[in-house]
Amino acid sequence: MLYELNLKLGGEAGQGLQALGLLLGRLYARAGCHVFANQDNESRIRGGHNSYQLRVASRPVYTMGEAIDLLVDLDGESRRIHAPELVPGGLVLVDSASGGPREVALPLTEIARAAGGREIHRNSVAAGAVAALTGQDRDTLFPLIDETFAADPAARAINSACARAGYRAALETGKSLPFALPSRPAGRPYLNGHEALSLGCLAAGCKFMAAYPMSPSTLIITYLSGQADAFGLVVEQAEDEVAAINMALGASYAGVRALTATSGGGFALMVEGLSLAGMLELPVVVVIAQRPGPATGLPTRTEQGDLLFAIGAGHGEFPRFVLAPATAAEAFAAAPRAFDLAERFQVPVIILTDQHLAESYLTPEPFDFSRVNVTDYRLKQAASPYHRYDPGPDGVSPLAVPGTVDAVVVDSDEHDARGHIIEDAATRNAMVAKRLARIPAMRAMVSPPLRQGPPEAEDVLLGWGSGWGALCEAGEKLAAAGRPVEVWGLQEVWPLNPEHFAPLSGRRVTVVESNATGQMARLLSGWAAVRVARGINRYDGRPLSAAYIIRHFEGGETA
Amino acid sequence: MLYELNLKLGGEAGQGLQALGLLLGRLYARAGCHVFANQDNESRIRGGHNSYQLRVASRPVYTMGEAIDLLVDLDGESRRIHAPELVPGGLVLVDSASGGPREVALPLTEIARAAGGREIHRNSVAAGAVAALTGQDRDTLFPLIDETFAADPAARAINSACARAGYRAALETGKSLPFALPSRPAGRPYLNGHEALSLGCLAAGCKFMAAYPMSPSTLIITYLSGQADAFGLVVEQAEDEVAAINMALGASYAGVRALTATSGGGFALMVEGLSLAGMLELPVVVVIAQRPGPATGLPTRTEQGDLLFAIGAGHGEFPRFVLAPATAAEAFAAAPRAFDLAERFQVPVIILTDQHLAESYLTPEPFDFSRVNVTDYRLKQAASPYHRYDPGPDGVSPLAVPGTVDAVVVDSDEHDARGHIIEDAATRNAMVAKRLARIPAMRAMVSPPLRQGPPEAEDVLLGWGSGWGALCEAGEKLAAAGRPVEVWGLQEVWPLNPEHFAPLSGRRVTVVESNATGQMARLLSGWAAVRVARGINRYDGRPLSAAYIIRHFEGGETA
Amino acid sequence: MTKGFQLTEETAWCPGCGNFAIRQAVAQALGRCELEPNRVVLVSGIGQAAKLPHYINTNIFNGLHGRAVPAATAIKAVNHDLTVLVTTGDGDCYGEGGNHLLHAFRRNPDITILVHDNQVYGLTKGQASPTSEYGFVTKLQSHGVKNEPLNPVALAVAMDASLVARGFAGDIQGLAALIALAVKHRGLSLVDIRQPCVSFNKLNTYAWYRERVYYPEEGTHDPSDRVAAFRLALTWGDRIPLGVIYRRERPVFEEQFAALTEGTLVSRPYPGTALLEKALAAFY
Amino acid sequence: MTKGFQLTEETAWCPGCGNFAIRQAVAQALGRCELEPNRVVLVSGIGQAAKLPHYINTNIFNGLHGRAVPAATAIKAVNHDLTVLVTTGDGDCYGEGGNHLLHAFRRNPDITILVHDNQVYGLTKGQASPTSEYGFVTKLQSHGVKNEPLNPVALAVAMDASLVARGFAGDIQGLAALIALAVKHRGLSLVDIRQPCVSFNKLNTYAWYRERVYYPEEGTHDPSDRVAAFRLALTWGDRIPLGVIYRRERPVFEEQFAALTEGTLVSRPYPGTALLEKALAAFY
Ligand SMILES: Cc1ncc(C[n+]2csc(CCOP(=O)(O)OP(=O)(O)O)c2C)c(N)n1
Ligand SMILES: Cc1ncc(C[n+]2csc(CCOP(=O)(O)OP(=O)(O)O)c2C)c(N)n1
Ligand code: SF4
Ligand code: SF4
Ligand SMILES: [Mg+2]
Ligand SMILES: [Mg+2]
Repeated sequence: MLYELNLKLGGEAGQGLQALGLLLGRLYARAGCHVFANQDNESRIRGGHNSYQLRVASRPVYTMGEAIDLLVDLDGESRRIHAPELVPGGLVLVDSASGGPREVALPLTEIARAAGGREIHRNSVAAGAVAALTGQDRDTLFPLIDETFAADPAARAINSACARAGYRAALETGKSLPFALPSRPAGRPYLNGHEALSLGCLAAGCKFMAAYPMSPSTLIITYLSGQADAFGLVVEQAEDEVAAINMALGASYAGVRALTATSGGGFALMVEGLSLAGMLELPVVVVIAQRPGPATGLPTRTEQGDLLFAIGAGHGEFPRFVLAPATAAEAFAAAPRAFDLAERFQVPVIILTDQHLAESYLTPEPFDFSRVNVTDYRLKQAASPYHRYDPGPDGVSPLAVPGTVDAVVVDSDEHDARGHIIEDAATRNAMVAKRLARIPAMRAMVSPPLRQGPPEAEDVLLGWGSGWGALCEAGEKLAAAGRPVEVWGLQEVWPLNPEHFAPLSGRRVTVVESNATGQMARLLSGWAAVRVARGINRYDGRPLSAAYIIRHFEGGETA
Repeated sequence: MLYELNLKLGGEAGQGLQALGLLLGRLYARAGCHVFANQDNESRIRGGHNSYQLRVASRPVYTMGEAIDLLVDLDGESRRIHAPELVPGGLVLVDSASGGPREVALPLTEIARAAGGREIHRNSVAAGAVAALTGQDRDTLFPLIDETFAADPAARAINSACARAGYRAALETGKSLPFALPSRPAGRPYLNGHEALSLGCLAAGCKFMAAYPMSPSTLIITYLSGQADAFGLVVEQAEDEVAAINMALGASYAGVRALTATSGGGFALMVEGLSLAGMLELPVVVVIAQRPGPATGLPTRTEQGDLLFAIGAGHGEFPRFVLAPATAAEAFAAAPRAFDLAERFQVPVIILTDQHLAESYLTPEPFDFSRVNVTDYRLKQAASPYHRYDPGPDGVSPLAVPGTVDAVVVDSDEHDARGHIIEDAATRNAMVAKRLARIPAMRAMVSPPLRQGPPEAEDVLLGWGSGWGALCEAGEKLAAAGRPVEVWGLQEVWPLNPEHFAPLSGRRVTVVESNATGQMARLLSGWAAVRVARGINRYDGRPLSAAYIIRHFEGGETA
Repeated sequence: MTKGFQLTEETAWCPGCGNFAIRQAVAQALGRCELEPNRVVLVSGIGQAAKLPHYINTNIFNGLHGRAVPAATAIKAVNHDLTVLVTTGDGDCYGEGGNHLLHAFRRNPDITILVHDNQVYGLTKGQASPTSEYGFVTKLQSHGVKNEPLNPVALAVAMDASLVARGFAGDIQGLAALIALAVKHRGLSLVDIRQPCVSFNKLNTYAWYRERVYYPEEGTHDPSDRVAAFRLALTWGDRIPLGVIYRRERPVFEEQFAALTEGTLVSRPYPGTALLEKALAAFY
Repeated sequence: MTKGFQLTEETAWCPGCGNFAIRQAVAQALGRCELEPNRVVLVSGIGQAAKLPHYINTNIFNGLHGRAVPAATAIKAVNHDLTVLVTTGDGDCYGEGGNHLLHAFRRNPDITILVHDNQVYGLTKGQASPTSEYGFVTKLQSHGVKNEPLNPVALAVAMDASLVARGFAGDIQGLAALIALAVKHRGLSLVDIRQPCVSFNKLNTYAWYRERVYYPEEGTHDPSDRVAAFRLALTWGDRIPLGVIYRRERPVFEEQFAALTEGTLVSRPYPGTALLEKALAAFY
């Protein structure tokens, strides 16, 4: 009996891998399993070779599995490409009337046609077959198919018929995987990091978003735009990233919570706008969904290469927060946290995600919206005359909404408390001091790193952002192998509070990150006096995994 | 007898202060003096209050003087505004028929009119008067006037008449300043930091420049555009900074040395292009003329606030150099150095200047163009097939000019040695490694900091870029006062070579810089393990001065 | 809160600059539209033109060079009860900000864009701007501008802008009327205002313009005829037409968002948990 | 070095994509112009269109999304012996890169800009582009596009572009002829090529275009008449004209630099010290 099931769908771009993966993910989630899924896509619309991998388990999982129990081959190539990944006894579902001993041969396309469908409908045949092979209940599968295609009765009928035919045909092969269902009740959503983050933005009361499409950030604007009517948002595709951030700043000035999202290359175009947010003291949230650079790099893959860039971006000096949520559940929480910090301190807040976090699916505990903190920091009762830059506690000024006071004056030149241009040294000094006065209070707000494992272990594996899942699993496996390590994961990466790192002193700290130059290692040694023993780095565009970390940890390899 | 003379011209924008300052600076330079001059301007075209300050000395000087011997009041306000700066016995030249005891009252405008000029010509009257009051020879002044207006005979006649009238009238007042001419021979140019830098660009064989006007960088494109025909350059005003850097990269690809220049806000728009240079491995030189930020800030003033931004700018990971010349003479040298490093390593090189360096004039030793190193690293004999990204020594690839080989293929996506898009992990890893392989050799190329003063002094005053002049003077004055300090000045600020900083160990290091957050201090502690005792910071937009440094050094104030 | 539109004594403009006249026309026009200063937002970039908002007692968003238009679009979308104007220069709007202008025409927010078109970069001391004439000599373009000037009016007509007009700073009354009309117009209005720069543009002076500008006679031009508008837009040289060149009613950007039908975006409450639960339910 | 223009077997395009036809037309046109592959530079941004250069054996500068035009302008200025083409998408060229296009029209470098106009963002999976029709439904624009489409041909005419043409990927021969003509034309040529995207644009398909496109009959349109060209540029809907819409001889960017009269910039030597001494002398 397996305590977990690893499933891989392989095929060309355009063959519907994502739809099939989504369907199966939801199927197992409904069945009460924990699911983690991630994708490996090339930067193209049709052809090439992509895969969608699902890990189905009885306990929460945050990384891909290492070996495949069941491979679904939709392009005739996957059996060859992924053969080395199969566990002994693993099966391959092939679209063919006959196959080898490890193969479950089902003529998926023919079955689809026989059920009234076309080639594309073989995905539903495959869904039915996979469900059957992995012992899933018809009563979970068939309603799910119906709901998925609820909007289009004709499509529903065909896909339902195909799924049923696939289910039946698979049962008839007599093959199956001995996969035990967990006993947990059903009821967790199946979503990815950016969907969770977007829900968090809605919960935070975000009202305005402008962005320019860029992988892997595009899902956020796409999702929010779909929710715009229900939630009362204005969501606009900008002509470029420069416009996007300046729109977000205009919206923020006018009084609502505003967001933009992009990847590193698009963020590069927002840097002047970020500095403007710093000068105007306007709250704004900017998501950077990282992908491998420089320049266009590998558009559909993952990296954590923009950490120091995000922290240092912008001419002149102004405070900011940089958050880097660890998992989809944390991404949900990071959004209201970001909006809150932005508005409380009137600073830009950057959320660093990456393709791995953005597009990996999992099944978190259902979000508790009633616990989301939405504090409205906007001025209710304005003094007259209102001065936008009168200093308040911690250097934070009163934030009025235009139209509710005499005038709200914001200015990108150096200005006085009223917001008007100045040239003199004394006012300049006062304004610089006021803007930077927020830093101590901001630093005090930063949450300490996540920690897991024995705090007395000599070895510490420290990562940040989406590395957390792989780190935890590596930690557990190392502990099980008699090599105790404590695992640390930073989620609020700027500003750093050196006190948080005191427990690292005298220990052997290995910093694990998805980049080549060891940016977090550098940050910690420069700003928090952490002595870093070595780094484990991955920069091939593929996500960190427990196996990768352990191999380099034990082998002493520094990739 | 004064060994130096401090002169200040005060007036409104539009009254011709700069022209008058330039004329006087060249006058003293021709007379064999060393001159340092700097300006204090508001961001406006007419009105307000500006000043132009000249320090004329018998030895090289790199900062403004602290007290004024002679003030020229062109707006009727300067006598009031700058009175506190006058030395005892100092004089004020006023445009008036009568004046107080410390005033040299000359009806400049009337004299100009009498000499056939209009109000604007009183500047030449003033020039003549100042020359006379400070004991300058007619034979130096009058030819200079004639040359200055050589292009326009009518203007030449009027200005010459005005200058003569002013000279005569001043002599008649009987007042004068006991200023002794140095005995050094004449023959040093009078120019500012950006003029020197621009000459360096010409010497380096720069052939293409595109930029968008932005203070305090605009002088570079203006100067180079004026030299375009003589030197065979294409100089183009771009529609925005994004275009400017992408033009420079196109030019570099096509085979010439290319430049762009801007200030921090414009550079913010170039950050994506910088990352492109990193990915394409194209040499390019980018000047960032710093001014106080964030955002528009104080457009006509000075700051060193973009250090960490310049070092971290760009998504993804790629090497770069950042230079920060100390004086106009060093700015001249920094340009060919930058072009050489850029082409040798096929990386972007940033030159950080600032308004103070850019617009301060001085009288360096004449540049020796025969000693400028211009090595042509472009491939002369290409192998066929030519592959743009075949790795060479230190990770540097052969650099061919399009048209001379089969094809030169450069690509912002991750690519193979031929330059074509790839998706696989192995090629990605190889390419990342190749790009970063240049770093050790680059680090080894970096020049050590400038040093002055006793190397055994416990105290070190360390600064960077344009801070050098004020630091040296502060060091000398402290030493004279029995407080020995060694002064360090970084001119090549990235990458850092930690070995250069070994002599700092165990000493009390004070980092002096024109910013609020202590960026160099942070850099040195993070990357070179320098223990910084404290910082002296200035961020009011005014340049560092010896007096400012000494006051904070002795008082222990940390501004 | 009514105190009318007050102008500051101090400005950073040169004596004789066309900006003074534009400011007066703006204040007159806003007064004529019976707006309260605190219901008006002046959005600007950087430049001499872009300083105007500092010299009137309204709400001000003085942002980045070239980026006023996207900020203004968003401000209007967030609070469509406010009257939003952009005061911008020819460099700001047609140079650095050119892309935003192109796409603002497509969006058609109900904002008014006043371009103080002095055909030069004033604040940075006299470089060529996108509207500088071919051959115009500056310190930087010492052999004269080699690029052909952008014709903002023709561009706007080609982009099917909702209201396109040309004004002249030498005619305050006419300009005030034009601005008032633009402010009242529903949809994006572009007013290209020819503004002499006494410091850096010695070519396109008051006198130069006075010799050339004219308002087409009543009834001789139909602003709803796009081809005719284009032809008139090309009229330049000896004769320079002023007034409304083109006008078309088009769907307004912020009127197309369902979120805004119930009131302004800024007045909407934070979402309740029921709504959020419903959104989450879609992921099961 | 003559080997002709060879096309790669492999591409990352979808089967049936209009890009294949455009590539064939480009290769044919370049061959017809008797160019050597190593004297041609294809400059592109990012997008499906922008991948084209990788599939022909020429020099390639595949830069940033939206930024091909400034790079191409500089390449031509540095080495005017090279033939420079930009292959770009509607998002690349009219969206992200809109400002560069505006000012490239003004500069008029002798380059050819081929816009693969599929009225959608292909590479990022189907968002609206600046030329998407009003109401066009996408995943992101689920209620339909709310902005009016940009008319690139009208825009180019308003900007007085040197050569303005519209092509169609469904007519390889006609397109190849148009591209050859554009390459031979001295000055900037913009060819807006309507290109069906079989994956994301189910509206403007081959069939949709085939029903509408036509070449105006010989002699019925005078491309040197700007107002007529503008009128023709506005013709859209049931009838979509192809071919050259507007043409005007104008000073070419790189021909106006004195530095380039003696040969290409890239061939110029480093300056001698005499010249430098002379420049320094001006500071005494
Ligand atoms: C990103 C950026 N680039 C350049 C500048 C410098 N700059 C300020 S105003 C200006 C041009 C102003 O010209 P225009 O918009 O025509 O306004 P005017 O001063 O003529 O009214 C420039 C280039 C800047 N502030 N920001
Ligand atoms: C600065 C930046 N923003 C966004 C992207 C993402 N991106 C790549 S291609 C593209 C749009 C492509 O559309 P189009 O130019 O029409 O080309 P097509 O794929 O349709 O041929 C976008 C938005 C990017 N690479 N860089
Ligand atoms: S420089 Fe020109 S535009 Fe600017 S204030 Fe002076 S006259 Fe006006
Ligand atoms: S997505 Fe569209 S444009 Fe891109 S390759 Fe496929 S069919 Fe062509
Ligand atoms: Mg202007
Ligand atoms: Mg497209």
